[in-house]
Amino acid sequence: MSGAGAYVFWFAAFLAVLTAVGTVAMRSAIRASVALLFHIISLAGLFLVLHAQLLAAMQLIVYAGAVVVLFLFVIMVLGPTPDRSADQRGLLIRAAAGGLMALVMGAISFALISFAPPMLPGVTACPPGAGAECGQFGGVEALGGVLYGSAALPFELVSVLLLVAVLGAMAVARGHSSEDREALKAKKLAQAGEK
Amino acid sequence: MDLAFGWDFGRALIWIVLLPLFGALVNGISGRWASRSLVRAIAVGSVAGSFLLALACFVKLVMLSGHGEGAEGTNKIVNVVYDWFSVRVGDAVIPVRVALLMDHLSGVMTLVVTGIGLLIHLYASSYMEDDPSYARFFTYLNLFTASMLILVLASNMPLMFVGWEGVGLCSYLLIGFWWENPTYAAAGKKAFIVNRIGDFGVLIGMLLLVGTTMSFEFSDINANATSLLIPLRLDQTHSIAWLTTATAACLFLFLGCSGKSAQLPLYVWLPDAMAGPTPVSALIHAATMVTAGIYLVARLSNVFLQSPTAMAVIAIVGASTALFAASIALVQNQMKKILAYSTVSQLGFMFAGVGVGAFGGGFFHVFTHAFFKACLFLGAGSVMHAVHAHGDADLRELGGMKKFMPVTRWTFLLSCFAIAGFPLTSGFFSKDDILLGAAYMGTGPWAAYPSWVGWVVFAMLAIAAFMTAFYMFRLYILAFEGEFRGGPKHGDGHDAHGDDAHAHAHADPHESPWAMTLPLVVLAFGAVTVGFLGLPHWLGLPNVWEHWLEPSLAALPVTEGAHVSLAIGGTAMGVGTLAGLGGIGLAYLWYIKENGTTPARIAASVPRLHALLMDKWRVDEFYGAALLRPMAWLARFAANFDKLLVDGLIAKATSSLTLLGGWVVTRAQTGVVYTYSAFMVVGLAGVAWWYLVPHTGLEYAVRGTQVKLQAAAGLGYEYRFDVNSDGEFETEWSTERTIEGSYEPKDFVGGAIVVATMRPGTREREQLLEGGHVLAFAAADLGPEWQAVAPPAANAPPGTPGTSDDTLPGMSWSLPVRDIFLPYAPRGGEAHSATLEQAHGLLERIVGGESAIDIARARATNDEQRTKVGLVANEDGVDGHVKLADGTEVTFEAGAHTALVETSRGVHVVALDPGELALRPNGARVRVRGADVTQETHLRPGEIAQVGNALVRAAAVVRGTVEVRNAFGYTVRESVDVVVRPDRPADEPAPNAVRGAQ
Amino acid sequence: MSRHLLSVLLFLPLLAALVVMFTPRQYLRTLRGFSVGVMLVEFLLSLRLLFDRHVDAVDWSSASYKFVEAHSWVESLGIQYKVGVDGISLWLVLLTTAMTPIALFSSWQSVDTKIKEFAIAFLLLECGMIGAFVSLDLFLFYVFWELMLVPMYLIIGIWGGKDRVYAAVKFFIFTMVGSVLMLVALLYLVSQYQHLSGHYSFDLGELGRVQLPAKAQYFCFAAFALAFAVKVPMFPFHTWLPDAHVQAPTGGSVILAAVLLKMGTYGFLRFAMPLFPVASHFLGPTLAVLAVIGIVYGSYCAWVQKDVKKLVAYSSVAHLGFVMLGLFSLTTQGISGAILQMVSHGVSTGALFLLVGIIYERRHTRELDAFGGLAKVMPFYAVIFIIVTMSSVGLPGTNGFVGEFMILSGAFSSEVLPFARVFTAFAATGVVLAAVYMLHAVLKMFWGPLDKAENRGLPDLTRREVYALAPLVVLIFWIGLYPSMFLSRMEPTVNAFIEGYVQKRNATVDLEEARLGAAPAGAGAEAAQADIRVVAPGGAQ
Amino acid sequence: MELGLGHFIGLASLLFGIGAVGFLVRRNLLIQLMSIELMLNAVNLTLIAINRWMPGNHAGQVFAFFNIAIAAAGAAVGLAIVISVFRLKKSVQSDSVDLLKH
Repeated sequence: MSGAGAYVFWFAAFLAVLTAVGTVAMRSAIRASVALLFHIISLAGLFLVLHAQLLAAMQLIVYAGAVVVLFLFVIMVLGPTPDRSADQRGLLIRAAAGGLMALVMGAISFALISFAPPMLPGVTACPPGAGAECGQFGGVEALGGVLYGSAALPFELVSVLLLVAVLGAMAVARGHSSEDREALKAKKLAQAGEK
Repeated sequence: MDLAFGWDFGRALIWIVLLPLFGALVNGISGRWASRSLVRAIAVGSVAGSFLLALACFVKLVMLSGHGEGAEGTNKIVNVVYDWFSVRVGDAVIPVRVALLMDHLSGVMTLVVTGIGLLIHLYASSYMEDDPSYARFFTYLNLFTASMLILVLASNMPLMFVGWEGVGLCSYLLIGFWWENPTYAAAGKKAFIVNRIGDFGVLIGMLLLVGTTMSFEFSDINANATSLLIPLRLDQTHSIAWLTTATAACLFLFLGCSGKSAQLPLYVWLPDAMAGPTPVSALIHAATMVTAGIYLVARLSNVFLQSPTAMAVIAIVGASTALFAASIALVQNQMKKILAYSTVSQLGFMFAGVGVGAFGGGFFHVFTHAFFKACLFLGAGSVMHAVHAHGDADLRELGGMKKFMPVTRWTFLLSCFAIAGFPLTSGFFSKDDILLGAAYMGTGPWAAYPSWVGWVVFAMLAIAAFMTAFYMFRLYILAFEGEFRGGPKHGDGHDAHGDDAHAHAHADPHESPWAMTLPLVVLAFGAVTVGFLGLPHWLGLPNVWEHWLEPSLAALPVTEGAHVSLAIGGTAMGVGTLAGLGGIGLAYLWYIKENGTTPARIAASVPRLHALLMDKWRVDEFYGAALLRPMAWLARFAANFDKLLVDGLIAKATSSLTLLGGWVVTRAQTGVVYTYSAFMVVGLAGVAWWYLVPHTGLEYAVRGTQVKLQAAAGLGYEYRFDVNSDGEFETEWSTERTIEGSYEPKDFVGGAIVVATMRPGTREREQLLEGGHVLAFAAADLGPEWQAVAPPAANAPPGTPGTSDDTLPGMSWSLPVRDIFLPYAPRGGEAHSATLEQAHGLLERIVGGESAIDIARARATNDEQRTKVGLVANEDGVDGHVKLADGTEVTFEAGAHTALVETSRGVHVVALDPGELALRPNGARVRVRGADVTQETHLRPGEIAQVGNALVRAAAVVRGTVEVRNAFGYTVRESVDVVVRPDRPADEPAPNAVRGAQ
Repeated sequence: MSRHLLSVLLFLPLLAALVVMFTPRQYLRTLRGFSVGVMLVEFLLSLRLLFDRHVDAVDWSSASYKFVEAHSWVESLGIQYKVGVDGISLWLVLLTTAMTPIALFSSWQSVDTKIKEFAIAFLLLECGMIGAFVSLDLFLFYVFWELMLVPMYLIIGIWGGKDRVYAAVKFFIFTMVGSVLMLVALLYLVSQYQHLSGHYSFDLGELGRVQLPAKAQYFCFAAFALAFAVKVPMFPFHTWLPDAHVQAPTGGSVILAAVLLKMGTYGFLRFAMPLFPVASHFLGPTLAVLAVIGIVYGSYCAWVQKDVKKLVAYSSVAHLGFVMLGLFSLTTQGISGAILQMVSHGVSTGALFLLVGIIYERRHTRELDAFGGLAKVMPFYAVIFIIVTMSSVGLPGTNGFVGEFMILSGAFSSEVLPFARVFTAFAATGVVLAAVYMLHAVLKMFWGPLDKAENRGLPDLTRREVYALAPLVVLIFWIGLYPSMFLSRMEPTVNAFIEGYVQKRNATVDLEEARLGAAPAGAGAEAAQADIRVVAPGGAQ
Repeated sequence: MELGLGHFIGLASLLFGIGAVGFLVRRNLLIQLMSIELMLNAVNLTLIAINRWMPGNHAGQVFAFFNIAIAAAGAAVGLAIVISVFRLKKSVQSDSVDLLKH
């Protein structure tokens, strides 16, 4: 892979890393979610480089259009929250785990990207002998064929999962806070007193 | 001759036992509701019936022995009731039968038990008249009679043991008859437990006897007694050389006897046993049960004769007991207590008698003693009845009883004469017999028996006899002569129990009713007269007693010419008579003439000795401190140990550990979500790490000497290989992960074989070889000819030939590895002595890891045989030297050097020629290069030997190595040892495998 | 029916438990009567094991298993439903069927809560106990072995005394730890069997053909021995016993002492010894030492107990020590005596627990110091107690003596125990100590003045109690006076057992020797194959 | 410069690492959720990249597709939980939720 694809890759990769760091590093949740939005967009670009057109679109629709908006809604609902003093519990293991993770992942990335440059043979847009459907690789038609063909059952199961998730989210989010409960109780008592 | 009114006397025998038993059962079950007269009728009637039956049987026995003298089986009446159980010793099944036997010995004893038992039952029926537990008393008493009869009539030891423990139980119950008094109840318990200690001895003695004589029957044991003259075995292999089984068994049995018959050191229960009602004291603790020990010794007289040591011990213990108990009796003030110690003392006489070999004499004393001691006890009971004393009668509150109760007085006096050995009374004769026996032993007629024992015993017994006469007449005089010292204040200290049978007060002492006096008269008559059954032999008088018991008792193995001379007899009788008369005279002098002033003066002059005697030498206190207290402490210790240590360690400690473990693990459960996630991430990182380090995953495939190696694939992996065993990599780094290598003989690193059997369903097998391997084949592989070739004896590896099952020996293999020594067959040559450690070090270096010596040593340990290890220089080898593990160098003159491991099972050695496999046929038919071989033959790599129907191919081991490097430059290396199969050498003909099995 | 007699015996209580489960709990009399009735029927049926004339194979002079019934259960794993009795298990089955109704019957006086559940627990317990005794398939055995644990756990934990939960949990965990290890060893054995034969089997006879190498035998034997030693219980694994006994209700104590403890000794005899003969040959003396320690130690502990029930519990430790000594003497009469002693101990200790329960119901205490002079107010009770005491002490003529004597003479002539005779002498001191602690109890309870006010009004035995005790007293004398009836039926089996045991032990020893000689350590396939071997069928029972 | 699979996987692991570190070090539940999304996206990238170099089928892309759906569901439920937690604790700090103990 070379040429335009490579430029897009480097640009999108740079942006993705930058926004990812922004997402985790921003103090304000709103800013973090905005960074996440850009991260998602840059990933969609990478998907395009990888001939995953449909998924790039899905990425934009589902993530940018739905998930990030949901995040924003929730942030709005909750409003600014006081930052409490830092909790010391588990600090050591947290730091150690974070360090370890960063180390391992960094090592892998470093190894894969820089240490041994031509690790795997590059693939051109359509490798020789890939077959007639190669041109459609990653397209709506090709992917849709798989989704409604061999992957139909998991596809349907995912719909059930989404349904359950929606119901679950509703049930969880609707729960009363302790103050609400107190208020409810007081109200009932008052009603009982009236009778 | 059939006297028997058509009776089956054997059948009668069982009824002698069963009648009192039924009496006990009936009274025990229905006695509570039955009237006293009915209880009395059943109790006395059953014993009377038993006595009559016993008498009939005895008469029959007399008849039998009168006619069939000497013939086996005519001197006894036997009744085998049923088989109880059986015991196996080795392959022999030894039945334990419920079988009764009346011979001359048990016949006499049966008569004593039933006869005197009858009199005492009669006496007790009146004596116990006022007791609320009348029926219970007779239940026990009848049960006792039955048990005693089982003891006496049993024809074997276990059945005797039934009676032996049965009388112990009854004694326990009867001593504690008035159990509401805690002292009495404790006395009962004490009696039972002390008796149990004795029973332990009987049990062990019994097992020792049966283990050697292979029978429980008295007759067989006596007949085979000489077989006991072997060292005492502790198990199948250990034994004690200086102790014969006979001595051990006799001493254990004597422990039992001394428990039952109240000898030192187990006599302590008997004085306490006087807590029971007086008839009990008379019957059980004077006339019958306590003589069971002497009876047992007499029963097994032949066994005891096998052990002069045990006999001497018995004699000395008996004499000591006689003296010891008599000394206590001198100063006691309670009537029954004096009689009790007198009983202990008299029992000592009896044991001294049997101990010096006078079985007849000792047993004669049992017989006469039964009469006069029963009479004395019953007399004492009669006195107590008269003065309403309940537990015992204190001499200080008696006196002048002859005025009130003449019958009791006269019978008591006669019995006193008898026990004192007044001439021509029964005690005179029986005691004389014992003294005579002791004196006779002193002259040393039996070489094995220490003669000094005889004289020591004689002296002790003479003193004891003097004391006996003295204290008995002291007792008589204080109780019956002089003035009555008692009064209304009687019963002091005895009314602890609430239901005193004699609570109603009488004004004066009175003579007892006929049911009590009649037995007294009969017994007193016997006490005076029965002595004439055993007139002294040495005076030429007929000794009916000895003659009668002769078939049942063993005779001393006296040396030739030893006999009782007139002098010995005279000495014994003279000393005995003097002792008796002296004692009586002294008592008369001190208590009638001087009215007790001298004894009081003497007591005052040695107050501490007197107090010691009054306290019975404080033996009970000593036992309490020396035995009971430590035992109780041990028991408390055990209980606490159990609670604290055992339970603490096994239950509490483990549970606390578990709890602690749980606590530690729950520390990780902080409840804070991100600690959980942190743990998760650590796990993830671990998984990632696995991808970071490279993995070899080396696999191989072999074809001939071609080996194909393949390493695992991985992202960014590079590989390089070594395919000729030398540890150097032939290829450069590349991403190619497979390689094929061809190995030549120079690349071989070790020996191996490939075994192919012809049997269907078996697969070819590869095996790496190490020094000393023996390859075993199944019989089917070897075919019928495998035995045809005899194994070379010198080379036979241990433990292989002749194994029973389907695995048979084939041949042994050895490993030729470059430049190293492996054990080899010794072909002469000088043996260098080297320590095991040196050789071990050598072999360890050679073979690597566990060496042949380990195996040889393990086997040697297994065989409990010694192992010898040396280094042997072989003549037809090359020079060399070996550096041992400890750094010393051992140089050999010449030859291929051999480590030799020798065990008792044969020499086990392994060869050491480099480059080849050494094959040593070992009982199998082996063909190499078309010819049968029996000697060691070497196979070059690829050559095939035919063993029976199986083929064995000399293969080789090669080594392949891969090194893997990943993107980070990490490298790992893995080697694999592969068995390769070189081609057959061109000059070797193909084996013609016998494919018989297919 | 006789062909399925054992299955009937097994499942009748289970069926009855189901019926009880669906009976309304207010029908107390029906519940009580029905459950005891079923057990009595069970007992009568079990008598057919002795006298059945319809099955040709029932000849008690042969050693083979009788009333064998086998069905495949889990085919792929070779698990079978296979049951049968021989001269060893016969008496234990009869002991179980005889003691269970007595225990339940006597419980109806004291247990007044959760009657229904109590009956169900007892019926399940009976099923489990019989199952464990008759199983010839080790998996089946394990199932029953664990099955019987649960009802007993409940009986102690629900109807027990003050610290019942502690005692129940202790009982459960002790037993469980051992049996889990046993399961591991069992699975190892089965896997070795599969390795050799190519298929799985849990059949006792099949597994008996596997000859493990000595080292493996040691581990397996140790695992089995731990499971059984806890159950016996042997010193030092006995500490659950006093707790369990003290806390259990009377019926539970009776069953625990009479039957459950026998599971341990039976397990040694049936499984641990024949399956691992070499290990039991070499470890046997160690266990025998523990047994002798148990005899003396248990006796000493019993002596100072203040609680009668605890005293009897410790006496069980001592008595079972005798049984273990008999087993590991490896002689015919030692083992026969041990089996007889198992039955005897079941009868006399069962009776003792009944008696203790009776006095506890009247006085609500078991402290020895609370009694004294009871013979005055409860003479009949005292008589029975002394008879049972004498049986426990091993007085000749009672059941205690025959077994003890045979065990001692077996140990005395044992060929495997080192210093066998010294050993036996030590064990025989237990005879003396038994008298010490039992008579101590008798003295404290029945004799002396009746000086406690609470004891003055105690009633003597009721008719119901007499019904429960009478059969036991009869048995005490029956076994004591005429043990041949029992011995003649067990001796063929015992002889065959020893024969097979010795044969297999020697074969394994040969194998070990050959292996040692044939292949040094670390050798390849040949050595591995020589490690284990299947002996000829029928070599071991 | 040739682009290889290694570039994509390297990038993905870098992004995954950033997400993981963020998840570990931030205590704001919302940002932790976002970090989870980052990690999921990194995985998606890997799947799609590998699929690109093994173009015989669309397994990687289909998997990524499902991943997106599941991530959306996860986000929904996660945010609901955040709201619920906020109601209870008046905070979106994850260390305020420590009831999951023993």
